[in-house]
Amino acid sequence: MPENNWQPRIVAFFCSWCTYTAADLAGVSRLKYAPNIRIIRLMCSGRVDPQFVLEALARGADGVLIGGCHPGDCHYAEGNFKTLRRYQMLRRVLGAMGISEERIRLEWISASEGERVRMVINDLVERIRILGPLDLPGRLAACDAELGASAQALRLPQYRQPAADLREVIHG
Amino acid sequence: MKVKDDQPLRIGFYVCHCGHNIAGVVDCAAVAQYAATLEGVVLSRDYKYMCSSPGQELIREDIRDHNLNRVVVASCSPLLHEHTFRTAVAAGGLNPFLFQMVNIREHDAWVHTDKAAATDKAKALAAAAIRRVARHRPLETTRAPIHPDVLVVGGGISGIHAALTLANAGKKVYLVERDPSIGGHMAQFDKTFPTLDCAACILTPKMSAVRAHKNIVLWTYSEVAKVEGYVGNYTVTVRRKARYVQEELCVGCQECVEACVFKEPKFPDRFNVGLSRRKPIYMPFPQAVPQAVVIDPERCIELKTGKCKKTCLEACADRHAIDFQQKEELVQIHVGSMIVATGYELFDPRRLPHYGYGRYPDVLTTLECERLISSSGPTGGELRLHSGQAPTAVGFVLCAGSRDYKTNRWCSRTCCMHSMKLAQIIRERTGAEVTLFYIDIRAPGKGGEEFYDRALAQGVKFVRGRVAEVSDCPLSPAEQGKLIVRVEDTLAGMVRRIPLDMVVLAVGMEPQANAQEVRRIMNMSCSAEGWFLEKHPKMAPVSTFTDGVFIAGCCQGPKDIPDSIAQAGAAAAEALALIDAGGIDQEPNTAYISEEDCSGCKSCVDLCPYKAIAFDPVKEKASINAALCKGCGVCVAACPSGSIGQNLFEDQEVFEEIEGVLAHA
Amino acid sequence: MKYHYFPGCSLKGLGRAYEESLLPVMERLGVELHEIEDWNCCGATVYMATDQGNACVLGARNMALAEKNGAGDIVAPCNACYLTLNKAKHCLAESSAIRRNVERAMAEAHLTYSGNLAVRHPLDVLVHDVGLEAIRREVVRPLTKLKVAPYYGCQAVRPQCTFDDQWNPTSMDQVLTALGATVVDYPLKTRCCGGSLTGTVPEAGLRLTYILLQEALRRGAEVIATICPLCQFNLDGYHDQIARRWGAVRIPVVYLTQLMGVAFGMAPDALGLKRNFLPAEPLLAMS
Amino acid sequence: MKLTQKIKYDADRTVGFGESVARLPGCEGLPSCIQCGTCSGTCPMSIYMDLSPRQVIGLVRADFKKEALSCNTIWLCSSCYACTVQCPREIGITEIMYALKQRAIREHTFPAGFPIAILAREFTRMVTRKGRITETLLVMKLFLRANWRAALASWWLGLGLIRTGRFVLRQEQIQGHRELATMLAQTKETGEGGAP
Amino acid sequence: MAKPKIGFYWCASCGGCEEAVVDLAEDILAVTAAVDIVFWPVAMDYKKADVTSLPDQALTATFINGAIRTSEQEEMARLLRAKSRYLIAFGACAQLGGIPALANEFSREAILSWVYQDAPTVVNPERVRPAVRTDDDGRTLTLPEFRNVVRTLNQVVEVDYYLPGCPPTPKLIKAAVGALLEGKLPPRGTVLAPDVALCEECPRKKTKPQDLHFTAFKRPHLVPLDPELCLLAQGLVCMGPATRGGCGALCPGANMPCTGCFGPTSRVRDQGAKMLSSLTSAMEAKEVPEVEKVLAGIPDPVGTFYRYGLAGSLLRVNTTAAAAASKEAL
Repeated sequence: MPENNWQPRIVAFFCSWCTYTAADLAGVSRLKYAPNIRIIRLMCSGRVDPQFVLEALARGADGVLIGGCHPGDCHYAEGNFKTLRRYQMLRRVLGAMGISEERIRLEWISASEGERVRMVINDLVERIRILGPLDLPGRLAACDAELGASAQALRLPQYRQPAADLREVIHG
Repeated sequence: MKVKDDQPLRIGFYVCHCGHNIAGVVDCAAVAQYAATLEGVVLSRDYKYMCSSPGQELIREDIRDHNLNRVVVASCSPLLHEHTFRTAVAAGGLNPFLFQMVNIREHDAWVHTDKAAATDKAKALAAAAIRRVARHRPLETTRAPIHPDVLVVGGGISGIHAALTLANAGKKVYLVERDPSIGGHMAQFDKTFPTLDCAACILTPKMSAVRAHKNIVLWTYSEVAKVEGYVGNYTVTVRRKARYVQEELCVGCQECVEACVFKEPKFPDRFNVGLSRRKPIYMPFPQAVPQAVVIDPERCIELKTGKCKKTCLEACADRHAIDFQQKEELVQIHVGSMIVATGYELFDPRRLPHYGYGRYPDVLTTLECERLISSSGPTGGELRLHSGQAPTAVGFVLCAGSRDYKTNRWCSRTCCMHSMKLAQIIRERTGAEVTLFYIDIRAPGKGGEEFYDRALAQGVKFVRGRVAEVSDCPLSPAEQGKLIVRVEDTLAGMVRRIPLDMVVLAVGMEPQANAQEVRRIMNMSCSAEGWFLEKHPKMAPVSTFTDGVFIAGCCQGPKDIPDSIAQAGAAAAEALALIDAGGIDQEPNTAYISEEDCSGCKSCVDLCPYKAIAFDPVKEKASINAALCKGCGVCVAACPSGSIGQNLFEDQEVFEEIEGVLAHA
Repeated sequence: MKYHYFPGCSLKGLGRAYEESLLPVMERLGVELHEIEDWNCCGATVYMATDQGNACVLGARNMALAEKNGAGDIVAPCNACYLTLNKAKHCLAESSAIRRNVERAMAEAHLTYSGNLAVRHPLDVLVHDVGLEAIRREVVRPLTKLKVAPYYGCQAVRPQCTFDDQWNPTSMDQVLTALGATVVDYPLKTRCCGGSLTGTVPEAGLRLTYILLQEALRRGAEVIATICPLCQFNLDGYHDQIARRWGAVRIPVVYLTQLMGVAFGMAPDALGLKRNFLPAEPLLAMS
Repeated sequence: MKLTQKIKYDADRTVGFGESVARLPGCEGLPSCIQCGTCSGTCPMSIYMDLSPRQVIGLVRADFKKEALSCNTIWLCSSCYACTVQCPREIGITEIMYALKQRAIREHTFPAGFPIAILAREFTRMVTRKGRITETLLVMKLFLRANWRAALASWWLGLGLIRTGRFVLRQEQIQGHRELATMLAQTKETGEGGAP
Repeated sequence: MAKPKIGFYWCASCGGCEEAVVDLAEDILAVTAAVDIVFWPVAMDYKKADVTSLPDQALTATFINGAIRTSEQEEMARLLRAKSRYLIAFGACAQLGGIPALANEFSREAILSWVYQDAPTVVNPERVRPAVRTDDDGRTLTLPEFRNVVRTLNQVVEVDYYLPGCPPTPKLIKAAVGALLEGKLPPRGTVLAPDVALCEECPRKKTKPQDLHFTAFKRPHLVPLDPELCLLAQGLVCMGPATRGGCGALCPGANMPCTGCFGPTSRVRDQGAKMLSSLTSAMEAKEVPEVEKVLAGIPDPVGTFYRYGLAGSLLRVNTTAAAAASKEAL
């Protein structure tokens, strides 16, 4: 990975009601922020499956940002509290896996806080710039370089269509 | 839910220039070229305005001519135009949900300046949407019925007008007001600009109409405590505070007030902004609706100690309207939509110590001045100083607390006109010299400029300059005993000291102190300043982000009476449109459980805030009631065996998006 | 409570009565003030206004010298020193150009500036660290009935003051009340005394001083309390000149710390009270 | 009656001047001025100023450098920060005045013999050489350089200071005065004094 | 008709999978009657040459258990892949990485220095370490290379079917072999176990409340366990809801929580993430300090949620270990 022209890549999961709307407001207000973020819209931060975060990191994201409504403001009552708890646990898992906890971030941003969107994104991009590239695909590929030349290293598990129901075969 | 989709993908991709809005920063042609190389894309175009009729027509024609089975549009925020394009896709004969939108305006062109980086970002977002849309399946929208009753929160002029409009259209309206009477701020005004007609003359008939209307249930001295449900089907809990007077039995004769053991009115009267006094039992103001007295539990001896002679009870005699046993009540109602018109609060000028409010008794607010010149006010309409004398020189300090980064940044829009109104009335009634200190006179709107002309013609003096200080420190004999305003007369280019008898601070409007609480209860958003946020500042000015909740009047931002009424009418019309449509299409983003996959672990059941997940004890499986599901996806993310799917937000769809945004380096 | 003490030039010159009263009063309250060794002039607003870069060097040197002696806040009793040191700190934190520049200068003297020390006014320390209760406890001669106009001057509470309200400060009012004095409502409490203009452009500067004195008298004050050596000098030093121009407005002007000393039962001599042009001792002796 | 043209031509502007001031630390608020005049109304010295602070802000913003640098306003500023505290746009007006002072000194446009400028010069000189100010000596120098008559008129002040034991004739000097001078010279050489 | 040829092989594993085959008990006779076992080094004396000499795809099926850690294991996996029509990952280690893959939390160097130097029971003053090649007195000794990370079988070669479990249960093995012999195999890539989570077949299922809220997490050796009540309801981390069924809930039946050896269902990419999500969603705490306090009840989240699945998980390996590995590789 040529470090000199490396640009952080950050995947963001924003809830449709607050943070996504705030990002729209940042746009309408023509606030300027770093272009390293890719926002994915979900209805609620509570929809953020920890798998999404891991998947993003595994596919090459250097950081992940989750944005939801402020505590008490969730449009679905308490979705954001569920997110908070998952996030706290996920941070511990990432830490144990040698990934700086700073690479993932949870922020409460209400629909009116366009300025906060700008501030948070710029700040996160800066922090990740300091941390440097995570480049999980690259690291794993380098790791797999030890495999035999003909090896077709399958870096991620293959995802298969659901199998035919074997219960009969097995229990029957 | 297993999907069979044998057809090969035929994706049409469109990137919108939005005039210069997008094309000025993003190289749209390059994005279109890039998209054309992606799997499944058979057609890729860039176009000036995708949301225009020709733009939508283009999609329709391409679906037919090129046999497209998926459409992606990269343009503005889906919150703005997703519906537009889905409709266009449907008009082309395709299921509207075989569509995905890419936000390259609000999230890209408008927030970045580096063209190469912005174009790269647009490509990545486009790739994500193209991969995602490949997974989309046809979906059907469902229609939820709309309960025809409406709740209006706030009984100021906006709430009154909205309630009457709806009631006149035959809808049942609950009007809930926090104070013991409806009327709001307008009831406190003497005259209204720019026509100078008497506020009471135009407001009182409307207040009476509310009282008399058979379709309006009026609950004063009440607050909304809780809102549950969703558009078309809200359950609202209203807290009806104890008035200690049975409204329906009280005839408003006020004999009890006469008879109260307090011989003299002793407590500050809110209606007169503390300029006059009232008793513990009182009528809020003469024209109050309902015409029923109220007892202040903080002041009433009986309610505080239980040891009063209760002369009021005797006075009420066999009408038995007074009820010391009355308790606060919680009432539940069902409505389909709500109009929030909770109004504003005035800026407290104590926050500007250099203006001397609270230190010098003859420094007043505009509302205090209003009450002093009102014929129903504490002085019967005579403008008097603290000393009892009539002022000979009065000054108005405009923008008191407004347009100031330290207090309120915004312009309250009405203070210029309000001050000019008071200035004219004072000129007319007292002949006093009136000086208006202003930064900019804002008299827009119909009749505004003419009103300014009239003030000038009446000899009101205008000094352009923001007052730096109001003090009582004299530097010359002429200043002895006066309030001295220090200001730069910016047009004359000199600093002046001007001695006055009375200084009126034109305080602006602020969001209500409990606006955040109301916002939470009603599930709305607030702007950074604390005003309730409209769905779109131009296109949806009375809608909120919560379907079925509308806003009117000053709770949305400062405005004058005509604008408040216009907005109240608009909000009522929106509610009517909703009711008369009979139902509302719901976004098909509900979650579902595949019965054969579910292990019955029950992890999801209690996570649902809407109790949409039920557990069947016989089958030992969970299932989701689509009618109750609001589509948050919390259960989907939490299902440990991945057995819950969510329409429009399937795991696979999100995974594709993640891979897509990262596929383009 | 230990602090680095930055007296500033005035407390060694015209304003020595301030130091003479500050040190024993603070000692009585258990506040240790350690004078920064070989401190230099803060540059005052004069230097800051004409050469910001070097003004920051002046400030940084003092703060670096304090840092050498370990942790603790810096106490700067002169309003101008307080403002200037804080401003230098602020500039160093905000501007990388100034920081680079100062670092180069610091390297010349083998000093390091980390910016960790806070610069505080004694008034702040009195109200927030010592506390009114502790002050009240030391009072043996309450200043009962003495009507005092609290005069903060401008630079103690501006422009980025965090210890009190910029428009309407009240901390000195609180200390005076704790001493038993009657505090006069004095709207000019933060109005400029004229600063160095009293010396350079007397017709302009003296007018400001006159207004301050006159208004204090009009409001029934018997004495004005100050917390800045320049304010004290301007308000006390020109009574004759003012009398010649606008008529006599004679009212003694003392340091807050002098009033505290009197209330704590200290001898007027030990508090530098003899250094006033317009004597305040008789008044204080009466109270 | 002598007529003079008051019109300003665009050629009289120093294009970019306003922006260069607005770039300085503390002066960023300059463009947001709404010309309300609060600064002038608040300023205790504005009654003596040939241009009000508001007018100076307006001139700077409109790039009228000569006019802005030659007014007495910037020299009469007593650094009391009242304008800054009161400004509804939170503009660092005092900082802008400083910036203009520094610029005027650099471009030698300040009024000759003006006591404020002389005090500034003597003050900085004394600090640079000795590390501390001896107020009585400074004032004497000022009076000698600016207006010796004023010095004579102030004899009573000197007497008073002697009486109250505050008249100091011995110049204060810090031990590290040479070191300090080198430190201050350092910035002179690099020309990075932070001045506009 | 010639009987189908079958092979068994083990890689990085404990040997339990081999035991599982033996555990077929008398049924093993039926198996051996139906097939020719041509390669099973654990049971009988087979040499590598016995395989290399076979033509490609000569074996109908080979069952490999164990993860891939050494060069030899990789080589054998490739060899057997080439010789077999069906390659079946047998057991959790081959399918998911298994217990050996927990080593992916540490770098190769960290493991070697612990095992050969730092562990308190080691006496190795000369700091001798196994080397791939050792020359001694003209003789050369070679050892397999110890690789940087532990891999699942399908990270090295293509795998046709997976028999999950630590180890796979006799029932599952029988069913798989039966399906193989009858030619009733499901699509390639299938995990030969039900695609429904374990709770479905758990005897404690009925005792789980619908409104379970976690206020603390407990560890099985620290609390007395109720033999009937759902283990999650007792505050234990039971991986059952996130784990494929098919074992008949052996562990919950033996009063121990499920540790997840059957791996996730086909709908899940990362078993640990899913379990984590489910557990934390149902916690009661709403403030960070409180949340942290409850989460502290799971002191080793990787070992808990990825006990068998680390090598096959989305993160696969500790990134610092991966970085160390990539440096070694370069």
